[in-house]
Amino acid sequence: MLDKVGIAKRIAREVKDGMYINLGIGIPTLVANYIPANLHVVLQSENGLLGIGPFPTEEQVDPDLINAGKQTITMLPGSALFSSAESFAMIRGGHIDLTILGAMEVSENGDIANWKVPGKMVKGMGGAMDLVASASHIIVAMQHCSKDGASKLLKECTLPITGLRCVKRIVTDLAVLDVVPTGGFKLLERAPGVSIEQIKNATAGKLIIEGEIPEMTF
Amino acid sequence: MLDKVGIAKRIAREVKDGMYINLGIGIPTLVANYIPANLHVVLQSENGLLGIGPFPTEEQVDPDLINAGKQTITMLPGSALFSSAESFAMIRGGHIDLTILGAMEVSENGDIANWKVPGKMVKGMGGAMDLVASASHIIVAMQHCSKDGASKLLKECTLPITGLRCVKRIVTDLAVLDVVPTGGFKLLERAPGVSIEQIKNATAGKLIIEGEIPEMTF
Amino acid sequence: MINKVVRDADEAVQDIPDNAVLMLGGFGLSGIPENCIAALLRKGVKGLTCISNNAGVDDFGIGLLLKTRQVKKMISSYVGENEEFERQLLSGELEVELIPQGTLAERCRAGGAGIPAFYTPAGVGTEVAQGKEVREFHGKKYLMEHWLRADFSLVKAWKGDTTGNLIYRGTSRNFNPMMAAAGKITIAEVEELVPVGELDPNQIHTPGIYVQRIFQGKHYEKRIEQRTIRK
Amino acid sequence: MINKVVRDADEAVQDIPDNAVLMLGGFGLSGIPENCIAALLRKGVKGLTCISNNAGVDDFGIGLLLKTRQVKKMISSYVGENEEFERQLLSGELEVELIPQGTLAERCRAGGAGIPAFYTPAGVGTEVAQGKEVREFHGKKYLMEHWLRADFSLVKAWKGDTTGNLIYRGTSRNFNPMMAAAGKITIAEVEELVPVGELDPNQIHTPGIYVQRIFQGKHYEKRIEQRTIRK
Repeated sequence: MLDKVGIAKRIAREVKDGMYINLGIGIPTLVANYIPANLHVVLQSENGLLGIGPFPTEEQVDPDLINAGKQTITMLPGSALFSSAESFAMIRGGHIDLTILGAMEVSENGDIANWKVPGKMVKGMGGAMDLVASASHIIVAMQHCSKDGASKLLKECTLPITGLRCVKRIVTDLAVLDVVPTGGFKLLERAPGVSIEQIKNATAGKLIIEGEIPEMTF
Repeated sequence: MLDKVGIAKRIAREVKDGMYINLGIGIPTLVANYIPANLHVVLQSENGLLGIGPFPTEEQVDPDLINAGKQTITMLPGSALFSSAESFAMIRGGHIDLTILGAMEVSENGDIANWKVPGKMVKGMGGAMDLVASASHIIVAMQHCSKDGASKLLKECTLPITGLRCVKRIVTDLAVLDVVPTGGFKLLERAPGVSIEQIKNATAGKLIIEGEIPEMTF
Repeated sequence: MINKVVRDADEAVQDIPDNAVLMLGGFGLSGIPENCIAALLRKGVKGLTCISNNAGVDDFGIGLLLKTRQVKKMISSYVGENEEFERQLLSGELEVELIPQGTLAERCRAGGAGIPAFYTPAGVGTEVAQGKEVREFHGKKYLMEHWLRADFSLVKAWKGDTTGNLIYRGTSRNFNPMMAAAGKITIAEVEELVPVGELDPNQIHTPGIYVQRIFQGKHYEKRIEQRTIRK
Repeated sequence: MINKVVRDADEAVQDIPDNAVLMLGGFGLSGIPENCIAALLRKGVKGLTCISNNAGVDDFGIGLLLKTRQVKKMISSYVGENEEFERQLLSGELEVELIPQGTLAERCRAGGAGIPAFYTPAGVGTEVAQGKEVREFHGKKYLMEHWLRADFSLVKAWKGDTTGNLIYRGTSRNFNPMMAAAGKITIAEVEELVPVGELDPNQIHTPGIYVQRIFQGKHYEKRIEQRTIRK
């Protein structure tokens, strides 16, 4: 079973040289820490920056330089700044190669729910609906089950939808799975020490298991 | 009767302090020379400049600085440069206060034809259709009649239309006229030495004459 | 060039009436029109509709106007960090319309650019699609979305000149340029107001044509919402 | 950062196939990709569809590609100053689609921004409206127009860095930024190629994400179409 850092590390292996990447808040933000230094990638902040650098030192803190989570950040050499309209033009126009975000639920046809829980105060979708509607490749980072043990990989989402048929890959504390075009979660890898049986029990939607399922390597 | 410079001078009197203005090619371009120096106005070039200055000296010529007629120009202090998309965003969004352009024909309901003559090589509409479709105030600068003596102020345009119901005011070699919302050319002023009879004879569309029609002053 | 300088924020906002529709630039607390918000507080204008990506925090930004009940409606993409906001929303005192962030940015851009409607994939199949035209292009579904325009747009820039040309700094640009273009009257407050001719025309982010009033702001607090330091 | 530098124009255009759809930046002869055009001439690729505001003059710009009959179709707003163009058009050798300039600019912008269609008032009631949806918003009529995208976009900038960030100069910016964003593969030629980190991130006009290949151009002629001097 993986902790949050483990999930981030596993997702970092999906990153390829030359990619432009948008990282959502939470586990996805951690991914940045584990991208191999020999890969040249550019991280987008949808509030108007390509080229997110590390968090600032005390002296570098600049209120005019924040990420989409409102955290202070720095810029790397070669960065570019732009408006929110330009930023979502990039996203909508399919220029971002990889989008990594969290989810509350994913359905077996790739629908995602991650913005609203009925009965709870609704804070808004932010840029999530734009990102999932437009991304060429979406990886979801999440726990396989909720805190009360309910599967988050479902036949159909029960929460209000953020986007339809958009998730391509899911990395959880238990497994790596692909959403296949005909519907279903195809099991690709098990987390260290996790059995196929555990994954079966934790997956409410259709689980597809073909051949040997290797344990993840890092 | 006015010559081209006279038409330009008369139109210059329509300019008010603080206006952003787009001047078409031909007589409209001349208007810039006669705007009173005490008025602060900004001229737009739709290829991406606000703040057109005078033509350059030999030493100032810069191939990266041209107007929509492809002529070399200069910039005034306070200029701003932008893309063609931004430029037409300004035009389409109604931010230009005054548009002055030439025409081949204007109809009594304000339709304008100025881009295409059947049988002649079609060069294209350039920005004319965008300008006439979006301008809040359009003044047409033209000769009252064509070279063969045919009126260019018509009941309906005979040439392919550039835009519908958009012209507000016309300044010709003979007169100043407004297009009234219910249809018709309302005569406002006569050019020096021009009689009402001459204007009647030169206007094929509905001419509205109410009360005394003064001669233009400059 | 045209001189658009007003004395201060109070003069700039003096004719904003009750029930006006405002756009306010900023993302989180970055790039928000601090001086104009303070002037609106002093003026006490009521019933405002505020189009802004966020709603500030309890004691800063639009949050200040929420506390004094000057806001009737918020149009935003995310309104998370504000307890007073939550209270007013749940009690029904405050109306809220949530819009996907990219759609919000593009609707403002469309307003300034004279595009009455456009198609975007964001929100297809979600609550956001309710009552909207769905249309397929090239095998993909899109929603029709309309322009947004404001009676007054309040924007914040880094530098500006007396004719209204603006330059933003860092990620404080965000929604400011589109909102500047989408306001009938756009009020720009700047950290540094310079004479005309001092800004490089190649570097202008918002051409002065979009700005009706400009003033040099005072006492910028530029509060940081999530101060995050490298370990 | 990602390094996108190629050696020269010939390497940059080497995989442009016959019948490709190209966008070429520039207005008149200002801001045109001179080096790429020369490389296309050398390569001899045929059947091109060229989306460009103008078509050059007889012996410069796209006019050079017209002379060698490499262009099958032009999509432009104004194609005035070119005799060979006129001859090919009248003889039916060349196909031409004329689009209002603002619509052309916005259709390119929409292509890059993932907006499949939008509404604009330009052309309502004219030949341009033929076959297009007309729709009324707020009492005014608009046409629905679709995005334009290209297989390859050829753009020219003043300065660029090795990761593809671009800065334009003067009015040579024109269509270049929208076309850079609307190309599947965008090739940027620049007068000055600088190391990453030398350009101010606040001043970038085209972020590098839109550019796949960049090279430093040579021997810029920057011809002037209408040299007009103050008397």
